[in-house]
Amino acid sequence: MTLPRRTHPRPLDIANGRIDLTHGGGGRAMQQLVEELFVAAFDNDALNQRNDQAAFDVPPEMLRGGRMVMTTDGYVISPLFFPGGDIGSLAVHGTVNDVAMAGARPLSLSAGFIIEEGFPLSDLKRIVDSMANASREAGVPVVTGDTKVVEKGKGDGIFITTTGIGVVPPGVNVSGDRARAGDAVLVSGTMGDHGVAVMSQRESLGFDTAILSDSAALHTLVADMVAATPDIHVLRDPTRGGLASTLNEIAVQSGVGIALRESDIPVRPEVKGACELLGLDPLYVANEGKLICICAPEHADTLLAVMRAHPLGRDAALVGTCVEDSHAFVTMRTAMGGNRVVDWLAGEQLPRIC
Amino acid sequence: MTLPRRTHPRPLDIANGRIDLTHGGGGRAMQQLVEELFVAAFDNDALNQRNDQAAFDVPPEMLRGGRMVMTTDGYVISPLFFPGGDIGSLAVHGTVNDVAMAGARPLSLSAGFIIEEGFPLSDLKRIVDSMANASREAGVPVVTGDTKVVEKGKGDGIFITTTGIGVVPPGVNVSGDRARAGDAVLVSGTMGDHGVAVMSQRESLGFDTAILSDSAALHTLVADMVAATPDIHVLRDPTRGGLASTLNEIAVQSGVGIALRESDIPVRPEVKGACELLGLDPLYVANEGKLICICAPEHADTLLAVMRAHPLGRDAALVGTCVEDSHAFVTMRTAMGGNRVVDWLAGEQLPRIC
Amino acid sequence: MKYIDEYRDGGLAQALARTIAAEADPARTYHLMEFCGGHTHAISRYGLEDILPANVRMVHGPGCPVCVLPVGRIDAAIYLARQPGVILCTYGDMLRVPGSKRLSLLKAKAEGCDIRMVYSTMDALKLAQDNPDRQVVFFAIGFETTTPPTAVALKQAQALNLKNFFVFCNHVLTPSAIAQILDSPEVRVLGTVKLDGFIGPAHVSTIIGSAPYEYFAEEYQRPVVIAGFEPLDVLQAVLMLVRQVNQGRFEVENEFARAVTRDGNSKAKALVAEVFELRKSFEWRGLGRVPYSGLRIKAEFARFDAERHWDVPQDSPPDNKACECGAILRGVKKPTDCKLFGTVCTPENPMGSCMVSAEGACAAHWTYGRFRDIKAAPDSKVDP
Amino acid sequence: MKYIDEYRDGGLAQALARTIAAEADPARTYHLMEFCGGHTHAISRYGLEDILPANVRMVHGPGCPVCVLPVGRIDAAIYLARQPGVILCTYGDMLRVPGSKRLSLLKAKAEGCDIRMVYSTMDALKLAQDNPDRQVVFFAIGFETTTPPTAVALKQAQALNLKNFFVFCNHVLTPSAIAQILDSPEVRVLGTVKLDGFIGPAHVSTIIGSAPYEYFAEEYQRPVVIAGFEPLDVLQAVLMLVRQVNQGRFEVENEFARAVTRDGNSKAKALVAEVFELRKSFEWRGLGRVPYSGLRIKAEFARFDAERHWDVPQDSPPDNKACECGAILRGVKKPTDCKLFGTVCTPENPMGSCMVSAEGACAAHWTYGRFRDIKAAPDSKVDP
Amino acid sequence: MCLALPSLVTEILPADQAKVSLGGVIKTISLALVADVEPGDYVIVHVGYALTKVDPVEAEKTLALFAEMAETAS
Amino acid sequence: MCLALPSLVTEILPADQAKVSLGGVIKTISLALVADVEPGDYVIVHVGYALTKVDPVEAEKTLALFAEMAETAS
Ligand code: SF4
Ligand code: SF4
Ligand SMILES: [Mg+2]
Ligand SMILES: [Mg+2]
Ligand SMILES: [Mg+2]
Ligand SMILES: [Mg+2]
Ligand SMILES: [Mg+2]
Ligand SMILES: [Mg+2]
Ligand SMILES: [Mg+2]
Ligand SMILES: [Mg+2]
Ligand SMILES: [Mg+2]
Ligand SMILES: [Mg+2]
Repeated sequence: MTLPRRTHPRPLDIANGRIDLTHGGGGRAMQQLVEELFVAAFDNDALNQRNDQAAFDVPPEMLRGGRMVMTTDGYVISPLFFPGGDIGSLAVHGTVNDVAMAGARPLSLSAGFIIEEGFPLSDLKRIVDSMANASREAGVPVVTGDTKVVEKGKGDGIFITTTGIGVVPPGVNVSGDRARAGDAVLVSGTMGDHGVAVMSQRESLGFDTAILSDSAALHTLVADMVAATPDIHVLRDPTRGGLASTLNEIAVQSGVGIALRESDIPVRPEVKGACELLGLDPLYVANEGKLICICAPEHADTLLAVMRAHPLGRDAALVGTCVEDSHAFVTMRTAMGGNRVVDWLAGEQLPRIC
Repeated sequence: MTLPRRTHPRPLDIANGRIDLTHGGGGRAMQQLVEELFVAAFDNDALNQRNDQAAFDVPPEMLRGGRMVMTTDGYVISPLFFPGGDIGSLAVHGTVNDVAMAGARPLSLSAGFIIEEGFPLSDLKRIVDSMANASREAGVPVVTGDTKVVEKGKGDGIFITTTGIGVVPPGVNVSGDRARAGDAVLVSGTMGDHGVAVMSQRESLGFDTAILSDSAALHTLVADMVAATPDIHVLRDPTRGGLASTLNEIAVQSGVGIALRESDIPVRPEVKGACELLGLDPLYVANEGKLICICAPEHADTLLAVMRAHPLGRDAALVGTCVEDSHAFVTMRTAMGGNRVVDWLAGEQLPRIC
Repeated sequence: MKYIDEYRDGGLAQALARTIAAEADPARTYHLMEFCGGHTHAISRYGLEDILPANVRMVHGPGCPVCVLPVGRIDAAIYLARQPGVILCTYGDMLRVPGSKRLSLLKAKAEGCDIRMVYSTMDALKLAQDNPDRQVVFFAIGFETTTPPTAVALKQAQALNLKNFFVFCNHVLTPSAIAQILDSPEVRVLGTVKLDGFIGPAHVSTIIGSAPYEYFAEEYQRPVVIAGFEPLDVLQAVLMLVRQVNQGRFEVENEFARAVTRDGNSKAKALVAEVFELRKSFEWRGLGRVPYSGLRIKAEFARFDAERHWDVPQDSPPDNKACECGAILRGVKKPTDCKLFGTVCTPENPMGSCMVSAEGACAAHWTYGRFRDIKAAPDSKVDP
Repeated sequence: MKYIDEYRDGGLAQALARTIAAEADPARTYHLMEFCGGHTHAISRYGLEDILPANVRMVHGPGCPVCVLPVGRIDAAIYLARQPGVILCTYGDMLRVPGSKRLSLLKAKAEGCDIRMVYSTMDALKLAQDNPDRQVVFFAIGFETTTPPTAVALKQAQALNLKNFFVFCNHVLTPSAIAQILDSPEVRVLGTVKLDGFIGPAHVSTIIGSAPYEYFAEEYQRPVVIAGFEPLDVLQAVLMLVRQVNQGRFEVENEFARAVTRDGNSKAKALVAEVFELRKSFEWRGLGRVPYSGLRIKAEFARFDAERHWDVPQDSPPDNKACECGAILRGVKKPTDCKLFGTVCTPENPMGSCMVSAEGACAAHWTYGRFRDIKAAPDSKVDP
Repeated sequence: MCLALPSLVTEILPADQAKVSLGGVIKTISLALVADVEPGDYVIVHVGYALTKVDPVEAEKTLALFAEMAETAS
Repeated sequence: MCLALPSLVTEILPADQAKVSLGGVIKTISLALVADVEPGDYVIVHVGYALTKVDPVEAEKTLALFAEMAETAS
């Protein structure tokens, strides 16, 4: 874990120190930051090799005919700390989830940090520790990383880009273009918790709520689902743009329509309240610990049961059906019994007064 | 390549348009940016699946006992365009090189973009096209990506984080901790070209030079070297912190000293000139298309010959030797016949007047 | 949520719809205009068209203060945002609305203007207090509902003696716009469109009360039902209008009695009267210049008036010539009658007022209702 | 590169070293002080100690204007950088130098101060012209070499009638510091250290000429050889000093005749005299207060003087008590004699002036020479 | 459309402000436009201001009307 | 140490400025502190200012001295 010999006379001053440009300069200060903060937190064999890349063994599934997956996401969230998580745990969960949404087992993560000059070391440590915890809990190690420091005013505290790789078990083929008319559309829980939790921390919006972000790593839930039903057609996590935008993506990719039933879509009352207040629609609000599953109708009950048996899928629900539609509309039967289009998010969601 | 149906009434206005927050919002505007700019440029089977992750087949080396490697780097360079390259090509070369420095064959890249509101679409296209070209030339596809937009004043034009994965052929074991006393230290060419080319574009430094960045993908050079001598001990690209800092890293990792000979280290006269002018030492200036190779002394001649036969290794040179030294000093016999320590970069390199 | 969930009961909605169907005379058509975007939104968002009988046709009115603001006023706001030292702040709704040359506040912000979203006029005041070396301009928009909060802010700015707080006033009056629609030749003279009744504003009426509508009911001989913005409120109002039409009545009825009285909010009305005065006329997007339909800041508060402090451009660039908004607002045409609908004109790039916010007739149809066009004409040009 | 490469010839260096070895009297030790960091740098960077005979000992002098600036002046610069509206600009060298509480300009910048690196005083002037609403303070440091460019900038600021350009003047004079070292009790009275001769400044001398050193040679009876900063220049100067010592001479000789004359640069000297005047005394880090050793801005240019415009703090926090810089500068001790060397005190966290820039005695030894300590005492505390 | 929502007043604050709750979401609003508001009242909130109190008796009546319709219809 | 380097003057510019070259690196400097500089001269450049001209004759002499030493030594 530690270097053969003490390289730095004084340890980092985590309590009072701040990131300066030398921490990204490639010299001894950077080396110290990497050792005392990143390597200390993430501590795993591949990372501890301290090479510019991590080398590790090929997982057994690959040798038995599995496929590889790779995904990346940048995390630029503000505020950095929010009820139920922070940018660090989010950067692990989000990327683990994008790997898992291929039906894959996540193998490892990389983490690229872009830090603004002046960022408090104490916040950095809090974030890195949270990331390390999330990674350990998920059993997906951060095997390699990178740190860049940008001048004050040329960043926003910290940005994290994580990349994940994983292996799809042999025989599993999950993809956004596999939805077919007649397929069932399931969600693993309530919609909009993450987005509302984050918005509640924005001073300018000025509201309080007990809602926590749902940020969570979903790969064990996916593993259970794939074990029960290897032939899942589509999995996707409804993050930015929420359920609505994500379903539109899938509808276009697969060339099907999707018909939702409003009253079946689980939304917490507080999330409804916050959305009313801000003039937003919960279907467009981000989730970070939920998934959409599309499967043949005959598998829906099994998958719902498996999801509900998992702690992260307790509120799972069947929310709609794929239909023939060359226009790939996502529509919804409303609680009033009428119908509406559930369109892509136009632009980004802005709080409204009218 | 194109979606089943036209989703966007009007194409992106590349010539005059600018990135705004909607391009990162997860809705239709983002979808359009991804389709018309990123997918159009990077065009490959894995990316064209349009999933949140790319799935692809396991390469044959892995099935024959190879190992996997993963690496990531953030690119935050200013200026974005410099003689001999730009942030796009650099983001491909740098990460391909970090994969290659394990003796590995790079398989694929991911690309995460963090773009500042107001960034010209024309610059973005230029960068993405350059990245796509670099990726195609290297034969390493960008299989998955992500785009985030940050508010004006919370970024610096564009940051790119690329992650690369690759496969180490069976029997190859290159690592920074494998340098042994007696080993030869080789470099593949002149030192400092990239850093000087970039600095020459900084208005505040106000100098001109014909020097081009050496930015290049070194994996074919590495493949030739590994083919000739599978038992290379260490490979590393001397990027941030230059040759000096990189050798210090290796020395500490391997627990050896390294003794350089100043007169054997290739440095272009213009690089020397610029360094004299700014009070910098070329040994600390970044390279982006050079590698350090440490090998058993009996392999040095073969490897030098292989390097010199490759277009990217023509100026390869034997620059020093690893020595027993429990303090892991990097030292150098100067052109005057004396000796000095070649230390880590202290802080970052700042131009000096005294 | 009390006073919300009860008014969104699906079972009751079905029952109300059945009653409407039962009472609506199959021999005639009912053209009912909802003036407010709030009602348009409820109708579209809940798909109420699907449960109303075919002979009850909802005609979407001018919608919301965002939609009716002419391009020139957006341009003027961008002009203000570009003045050195200015922080322009406004409600989130305004940020995406395009002015001329497809510029919007969001795009001006991307180009470097300091533009902030506020949730309340109190936030705008705080911005001014927190940035004493900057000039904070609040881009004020809104109907009678949104005007009193601006009046409170101006009074407070005066009390605090703020030197760096300004209001760019774009507050407008609904009754004048309703009159403009009813006075149009199509409605009044030619009789090409029958507007058989009106659903009156919900929250506007909490301030102005129901009394102002009495003149319309009388003068134009049309029934008015003031209704809340929940789906059951809308259905109930439709039923009440159908009944008035059937009975030949033209009264002002108040379905939203839980929040609206005959006289409205006198405290708020007094504040508005203290701070604002009528403009001779004001341009409405889609309606043209409407006499006495807008407010400006009174002389007593002149030092907070952005239009007096800066030389705000007064241009009024026209909407796209092919835009049918005027006709749509008067119930003469439907969005799909416009050849720009969904091709050139979409919510991302609106060409006319009806496409600007989700409460406009075109945007509401595009966003929530366009699947119906496909049922009508499969594989038409409409994209997913 | 002409006039550079010729003076870095390894073969000639070896030959010169052999000549020195041949001529140095094995029965005695030669303690030669190079005053300038430029020479210290050449000696360390090229490992010249390794090729000089053991009885020729180089004593590193106060080094460079960065090293000798007292902590209080760094604190004062940070104070200026923190004033509202100020852009503080200075040469890259100054950014990392720690003041008290381990703060540096780089760290103050990280905390939000607007601090810019400039390459030239012309860049500082341009900053002021480009930012008329800000106050641009140039943190001026340097010996006689660097002072004339500051004088040019002040003249130009006057000509341009700039209202927002200020200079925080820290220019110092080398002859006074040399005198201070030679006047120290160890050197002058106690005789614990013999400083047998001096290598005189290279670029300082291009401005002031060789004449000012004639007084020292005479007064202190020590030879002085003015030398260029290239390694062959240094070796040649050593040889010339060895010869003078051997011959009992104490003259001023000029090895750097290609750039230094007896009178120096009269144009530059006149400019400096026009703009600056002597301070009664000025503090040097490691040497304490030295009479008539610093410059300040003349009354005629008072409006550009940051020290007159702001109430710059005059504190002078002491160096760490264990720091041996004073003794090292006088040749009494070596860096490794200091118990803070390499543990508490490193170039990243210097405790005294000798560790501040690579030209200081301690920093040069740490950065370039510390491998020699290990040869002396293997597996000592020194880290890689 | 003048987004405005009936919210429960939970606490009267100094300077003519109040805390309101909407489905568990808490917000501080201004009471500058209304009079005689007490905790337990519902007010209709628009851009951070209470526009008016909700009249519980009238609300009850409207709901009763709906119920009556529903019976008629079924 | 007052970093300063002998650089070749390649072009005299208006406003007392000049272009200099150092090993192919081109920089614009000020001639405010020196007189009578012409293209082809070498000047010693410090913080963007020429401090003095290099005297080619004296430079030659110093080099000759080195060469002489070297001969003595070998
Ligand atoms: S679709 Fe656009 S252009 Fe056509 S009427 Fe509607 S708003 Fe006007
Ligand atoms: S090592 Fe540091 S503390 Fe010791 S003498 Fe040198 S500068 Fe002073
Ligand atoms: Mg992803
Ligand atoms: Mg994701
Ligand atoms: Mg890296
Ligand atoms: Mg910032
Ligand atoms: Mg995803
Ligand atoms: Mg890397
Ligand atoms: Mg790298
Ligand atoms: Mg993504
Ligand atoms: Mg910026
Ligand atoms: Mg590398």
